[in-house]
Amino acid sequence: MNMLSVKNLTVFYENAIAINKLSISVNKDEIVGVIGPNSAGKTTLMNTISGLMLDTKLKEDRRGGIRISIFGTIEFLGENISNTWPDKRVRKGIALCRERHPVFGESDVEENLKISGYLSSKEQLKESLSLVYDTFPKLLAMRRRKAGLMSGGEQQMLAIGIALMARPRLLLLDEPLLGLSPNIQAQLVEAIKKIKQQTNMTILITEQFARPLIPIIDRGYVIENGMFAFGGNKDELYGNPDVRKAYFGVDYDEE
Amino acid sequence: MSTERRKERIDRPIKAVTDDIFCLSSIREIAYLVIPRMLPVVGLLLLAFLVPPYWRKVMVITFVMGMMALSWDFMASCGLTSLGQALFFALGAYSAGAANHYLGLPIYLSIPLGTLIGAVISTACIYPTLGLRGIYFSVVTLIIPLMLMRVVETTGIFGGTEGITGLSPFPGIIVTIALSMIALWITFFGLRRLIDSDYGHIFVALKDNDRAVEASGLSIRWFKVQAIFIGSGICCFCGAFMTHYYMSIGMSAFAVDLSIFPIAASVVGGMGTLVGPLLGAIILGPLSEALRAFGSFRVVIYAALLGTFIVMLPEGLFPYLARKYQQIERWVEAPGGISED
Amino acid sequence: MLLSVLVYGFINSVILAMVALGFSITFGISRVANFSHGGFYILGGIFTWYGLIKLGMPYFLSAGLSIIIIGALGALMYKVILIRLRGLELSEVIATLSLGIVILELLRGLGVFGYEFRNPVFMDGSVDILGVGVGIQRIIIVCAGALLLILLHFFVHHTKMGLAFRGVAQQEHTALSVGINPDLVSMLSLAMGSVMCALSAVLILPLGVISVDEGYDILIKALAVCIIGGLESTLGVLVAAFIIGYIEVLTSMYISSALTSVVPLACMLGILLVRPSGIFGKSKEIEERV
Amino acid sequence: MEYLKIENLRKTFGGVVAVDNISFEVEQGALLGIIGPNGSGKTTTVNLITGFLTPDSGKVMFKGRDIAGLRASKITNLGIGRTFQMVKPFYRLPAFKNLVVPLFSPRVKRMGGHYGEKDTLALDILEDIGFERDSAVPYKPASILPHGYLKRLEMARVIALQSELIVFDELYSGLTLAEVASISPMIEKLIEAGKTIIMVEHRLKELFKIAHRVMVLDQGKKIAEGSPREIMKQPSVKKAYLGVEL
Amino acid sequence: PAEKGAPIIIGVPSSFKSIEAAEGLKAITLAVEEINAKGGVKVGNEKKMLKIESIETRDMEPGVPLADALLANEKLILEKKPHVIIQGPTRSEVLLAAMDLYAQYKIPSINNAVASKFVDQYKSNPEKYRHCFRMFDGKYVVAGLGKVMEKMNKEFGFKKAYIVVQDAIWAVGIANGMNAWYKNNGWEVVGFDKYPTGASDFSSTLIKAKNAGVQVVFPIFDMPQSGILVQQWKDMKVPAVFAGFISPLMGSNAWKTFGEKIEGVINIVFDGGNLPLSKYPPAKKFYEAYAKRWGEMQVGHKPAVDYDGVYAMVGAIERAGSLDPDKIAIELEKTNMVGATGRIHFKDHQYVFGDDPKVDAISVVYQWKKGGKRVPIYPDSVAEGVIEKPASMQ
Ligand SMILES: Nc1ncnc2c1ncn2[C@@H]1O[C@H](COP(=O)(O)OP(=O)(O)OP(=O)(O)O)[C@@H](O)[C@H]1O
Ligand SMILES: Nc1ncnc2c1ncn2[C@@H]1O[C@H](COP(=O)(O)OP(=O)(O)OP(=O)(O)O)[C@@H](O)[C@H]1O
Ligand SMILES: [Mg+2]
Ligand SMILES: [Mg+2]
Repeated sequence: MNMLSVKNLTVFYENAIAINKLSISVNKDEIVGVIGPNSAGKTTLMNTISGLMLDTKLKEDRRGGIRISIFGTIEFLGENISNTWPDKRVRKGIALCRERHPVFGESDVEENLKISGYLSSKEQLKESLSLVYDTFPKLLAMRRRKAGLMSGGEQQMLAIGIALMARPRLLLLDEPLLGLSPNIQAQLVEAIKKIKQQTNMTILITEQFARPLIPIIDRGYVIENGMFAFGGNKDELYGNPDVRKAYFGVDYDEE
Repeated sequence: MSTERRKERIDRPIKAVTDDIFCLSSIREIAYLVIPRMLPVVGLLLLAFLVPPYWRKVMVITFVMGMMALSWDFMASCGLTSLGQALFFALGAYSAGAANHYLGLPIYLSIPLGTLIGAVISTACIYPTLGLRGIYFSVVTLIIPLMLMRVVETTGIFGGTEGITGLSPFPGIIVTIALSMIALWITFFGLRRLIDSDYGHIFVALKDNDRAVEASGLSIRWFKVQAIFIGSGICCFCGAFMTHYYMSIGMSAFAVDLSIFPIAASVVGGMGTLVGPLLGAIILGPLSEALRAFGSFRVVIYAALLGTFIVMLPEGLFPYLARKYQQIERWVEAPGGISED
Repeated sequence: MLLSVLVYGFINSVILAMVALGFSITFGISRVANFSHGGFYILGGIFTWYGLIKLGMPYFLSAGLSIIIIGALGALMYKVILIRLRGLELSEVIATLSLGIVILELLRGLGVFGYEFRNPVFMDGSVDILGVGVGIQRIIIVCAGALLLILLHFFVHHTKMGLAFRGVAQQEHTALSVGINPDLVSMLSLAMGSVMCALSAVLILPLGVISVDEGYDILIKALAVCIIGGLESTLGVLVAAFIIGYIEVLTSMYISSALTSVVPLACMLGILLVRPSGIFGKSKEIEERV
Repeated sequence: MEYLKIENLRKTFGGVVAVDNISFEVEQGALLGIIGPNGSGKTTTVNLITGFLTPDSGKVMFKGRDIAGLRASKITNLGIGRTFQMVKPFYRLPAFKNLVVPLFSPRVKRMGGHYGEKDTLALDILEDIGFERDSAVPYKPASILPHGYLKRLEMARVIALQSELIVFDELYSGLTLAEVASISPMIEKLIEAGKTIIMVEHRLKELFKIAHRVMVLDQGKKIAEGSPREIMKQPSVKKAYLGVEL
Repeated sequence: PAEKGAPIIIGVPSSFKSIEAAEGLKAITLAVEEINAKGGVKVGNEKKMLKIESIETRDMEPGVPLADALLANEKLILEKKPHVIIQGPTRSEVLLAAMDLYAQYKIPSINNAVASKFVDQYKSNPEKYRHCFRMFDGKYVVAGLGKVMEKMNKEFGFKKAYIVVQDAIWAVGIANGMNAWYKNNGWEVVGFDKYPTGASDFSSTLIKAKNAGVQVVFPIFDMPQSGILVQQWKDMKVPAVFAGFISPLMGSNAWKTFGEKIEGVINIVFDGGNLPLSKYPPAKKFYEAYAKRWGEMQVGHKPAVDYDGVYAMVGAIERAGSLDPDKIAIELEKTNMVGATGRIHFKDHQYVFGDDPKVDAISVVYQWKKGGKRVPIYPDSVAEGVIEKPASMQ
């Protein structure tokens, strides 16, 4: 069943085009990867899907900053949400884990998670808390630590936890592996798989170095300069020599 | 395929080149560049001769306030958003006043000396708070002048609540106007030069990221001190100037109005542009005078106008005008833009 | 003498805390430094006075109404003004300050000066505490203040809305991406801050005369307390209020009453030099993390 | 006399021991890699060496002088440059103007200043590390530059400073393979030019290709040190990394 | 010389959002209306009407720079071209600075700010400041209140006092004078507390006063918050009498505003004409005329002297027979008339105050008594009652 479908999405920052007629779709219970180099437009895509871009646009307009123009449609479960405000989208089931771990710096870990459980009931909150702690046992040990003072990697774990707390149906992960040590990366990938199985979440994940994701993604899109460059299921991606070299680092190994 | 359209902004000179309408060295092109720069200089000069005597006084005060606004904007673009510009004003005023009253120095010595001494003391006053950032710095600077005012009040130094009167006056209104106008332009062009120089870039960097400045091998504190010295020096000059202009000095030199005005001017004109604050001051100064007719409701109207303006045009007047002047907007078919790289 | 210091220091501190709380709540939640605080404070007092003296309403009706009106005014201020200025700190300061000035000077222009503007105390009389005579109004203030603080603490730390408040204060976009509407939260926070402000006006103003200039003083006082305590921390405000409250009383008792207004400011400078983010302030530390 | 010698360095935050009695040495011209799980104290160590934090105890001997506790700008001027894990460019300045700031430092002046020539010099440096000179990139404000360029800008800063000891904190994170492949040779070039380098990294494969020695931290403690080859075999390292293939 | 038909313009630059200045302006208006109703002022051989031009200087408001207040003065002078100025700025500092302006533009002015340095400044250059006059003298406040203290000492044996004062130079000046008086007359001064403008808790003073067993608390305040002082006095049951100057307690409404808590307080009215003195009819006449035109008066300073000021000025103009500022100034110096505040005459360009309204201008001390009556108790020439101990001391 088609969960998310983005059609002809085009985003301009002033005159510069960040996303160019991009169409992607995500089916229920899939893990879909969006792979691309720096400044390919991954973050822009994620922010647009989650709706944050609307907020940014509004604020830029108010202060006379750059003009952001968004075209195209975004459908979630058959409903057009192109103009829905981000908090409403969360209620519908889309949650985003933002790039470079912007956590609630002055609260401790537990409070961070509780804040993010804003939309859930008490029992749900407890449930999702234990889900997060199961996924990242390290966070449990640091429950009382102030989030802003934790190391980069620790904050990244927390950021994912925050997104999980919103109990989304579609989880958007923007470069979740950034700055994580290899073992944590492996753990996280495992965890994503587990989460998906446990909660029936559909996941859209962006990454520029996609090798750690190989085991879990079902399909993937490669975008470059905001444009669709290649797409297909895992095997197709893996089979393409360019993609292999640039995003899975396979051929670098052989050197 | 899409019929959606978006507004595109293009810099005017680029249009000039790409559309081959006129070449860059044409008279029109030069006028395009020169007129906005000449207009204020010449305009204000003429105005000084045209307005009635009372408005000349207003002009002098406006110029002085313009300098205060420039100094505030300069400090703010170094990351030192102060809410207490009155402190510097008062220190300059008291230094000059004291030099004139107690030491009997003539006006052409007491103003420069007052400026210098005032700037040194100001820097010393602010120095302890340099470790603070953002709103903490702002609020502390708001408090310091109030505190010094109380100190003058309770100890009665420099005439206490009644101040010092009978200081030497300026020779005449024309001299005063000329002096203030020259000082204003020197401040303005000087600061602009400074900010655009490599040395000035350090100050900009200071605001963006002081950690990285440290990692570049420059001491944040030392450069902040320099910024404050420059910024406060300008205000001290304003203080010294006004002291002699009104031949007296009192506690009200610490008045909050003097701290608020530069910020209001900068916000109205557009922060971080230098031209903006100047424009703001030139609008707000006379506006406040013109509203005197409303008597006790003057301040109400003034504040209401200010608030409305800020809400309507948060970016400030100058950036808005500059954009309208330098860029053209046109509708284009939506997904037709070109990537900039 | 010592007992008097103890008692009056306590009362003074609670009054300071009440005055500062409205400001700190708003700042702590929505990062809006509400410089129209003083204006709202005096407006709250004047509305009560008008209802009570001019319209002859019962005290609690007129006080309640004015508190509600001020709260609505706070929300309205967000909806109409601040919502367009989010993220532009200085514009926010200037806009709220302008509004405060408009309110205060309008009142002044409409004739609120002189000595007739005075709300009567809730209950006349005085009681002896530790052998010191204290007016009943002051006791009411202390009780109300304590109650308010407890409620507030509970609200901010243990309710979902309170947590959402904290979230928005720290990372607006992250909060947005987990479903919290920052505009709603900020509006509520302004309403709450204003209600708090009006409430303290209703309680405290009967001790004196309603004067426009006090509106400006109150703002400075609130700022000083909040800065010392750390702008966003309720606990900090409390501690700071007690520090300043007692220092003020001690100075006026043992050194010179003339210095009472310099002392809190000086003490603020002192504390900030040692702890730049205030006693319980946090933001600085976080920024320090390289 | 060792070039850089760390002795019993320790730093705690409240109850958390971030760096726990670490000692190590770096010889001149060597490239030391520091690896370890998240939160193991790598960045803190870097901050302690470069003066952004003051150690609770311990010494940082640089060319025979204890520099622990000196101000960061002072240490920078002694010749220790660093980059930040989270990039810290001057967002409002154009990319090449970002380098004007370090070029103003006393160190650069001492090393034979560049009076008046700062712009060209800055552009030269940027060109060397991959900002195409003729493109618009070096003239764009840092605020709109892509992440890859910002990382390089961090690197450009230490090059402009002519630092002799350079500490890179997670230089490779967030870079594509192609970018890493283009930056690695630059680092090797720096080594050839006689610089000493400390690299904190999570991208082990890339690190191991160029590192001379590697130190492993775990929970603030040093658990292993040696050549990349030795490190890969260490069982304790494997444990810290939870059995992940190195 | 003004052309025929043009009115004489009285400039009133002041801070009208202070109650004193506002009521002063009302009194000036009253005087002008009276004079105009009688056909105006005879200048030479033509009659001229009076016209008031006022301007808001805001000098009493916090946060207003000197320059702004002076600019307002100058605007008034340059645009409205007033022939004379009455009342003038309210804040001392502004008046002292404005004197230079008045001297520069040669405008005869009768000011009444409490600026204690006025005489010094005038004497420093009498030629330059020959147009500046003032109608207040702080020294007399001390003398008058001293007499009241003497009475209390004689009748009740009071000899312990506590001084509490607003921290403003004029107030502290008066308090210092009083302090010296106490010392010279064998009183014991237990404490001398200054409170910054805006203070709202006076408990420390009252506690100290109570503990030391003082009988007289001597306050000098003109800020609204000072009413709290009296309230706290009642709440804390301090057995002492308040005798001094607290301006919020001045008007007849204060009894109601403060809920009858002010019984027994002794207060001084700087200008005697601001009380309806039954023993000095001009004062009563003015008070009643004022009340009829504007309602109850709330303050003890400004209205009466401003009212007298207009008449003094008009007298000088008539005697001078022209609007030449120098001539007016010379005639003003010779003023000798019956005013609401007493007999008005100048010494060193300042009203002369004394004990008898038939001889000099007077200040009056009164006590709040049961039923909300203000009973004058000093000077004897106008006294209508005797001092009583307040309830807390009985
Ligand atoms: N606020 C902005 N203003 C102007 N241009 C922007 C802005 N944000 C992004 N861009 C531009 O849009 C393009 C896409 O950026 P985006 O951040 O989406 O890329 P990305 O794939 O997420 O890159 P990264 O790997 O660095 O996170 C880039 O060219 C970038 O410079
Ligand atoms: N200023 C601070 N206050 C409190 N704790 C801190 C502070 N700085 C670091 N820590 C703690 O010290 C530990 C080490 O942090 P550090 O940043 O050095 O880790 P790291 O090795 O760089 O991790 P990463 O690879 O994730 O960047 C972490 O647990 C962190 O929470
Ligand atoms: Mg991105
Ligand atoms: Mg790190």
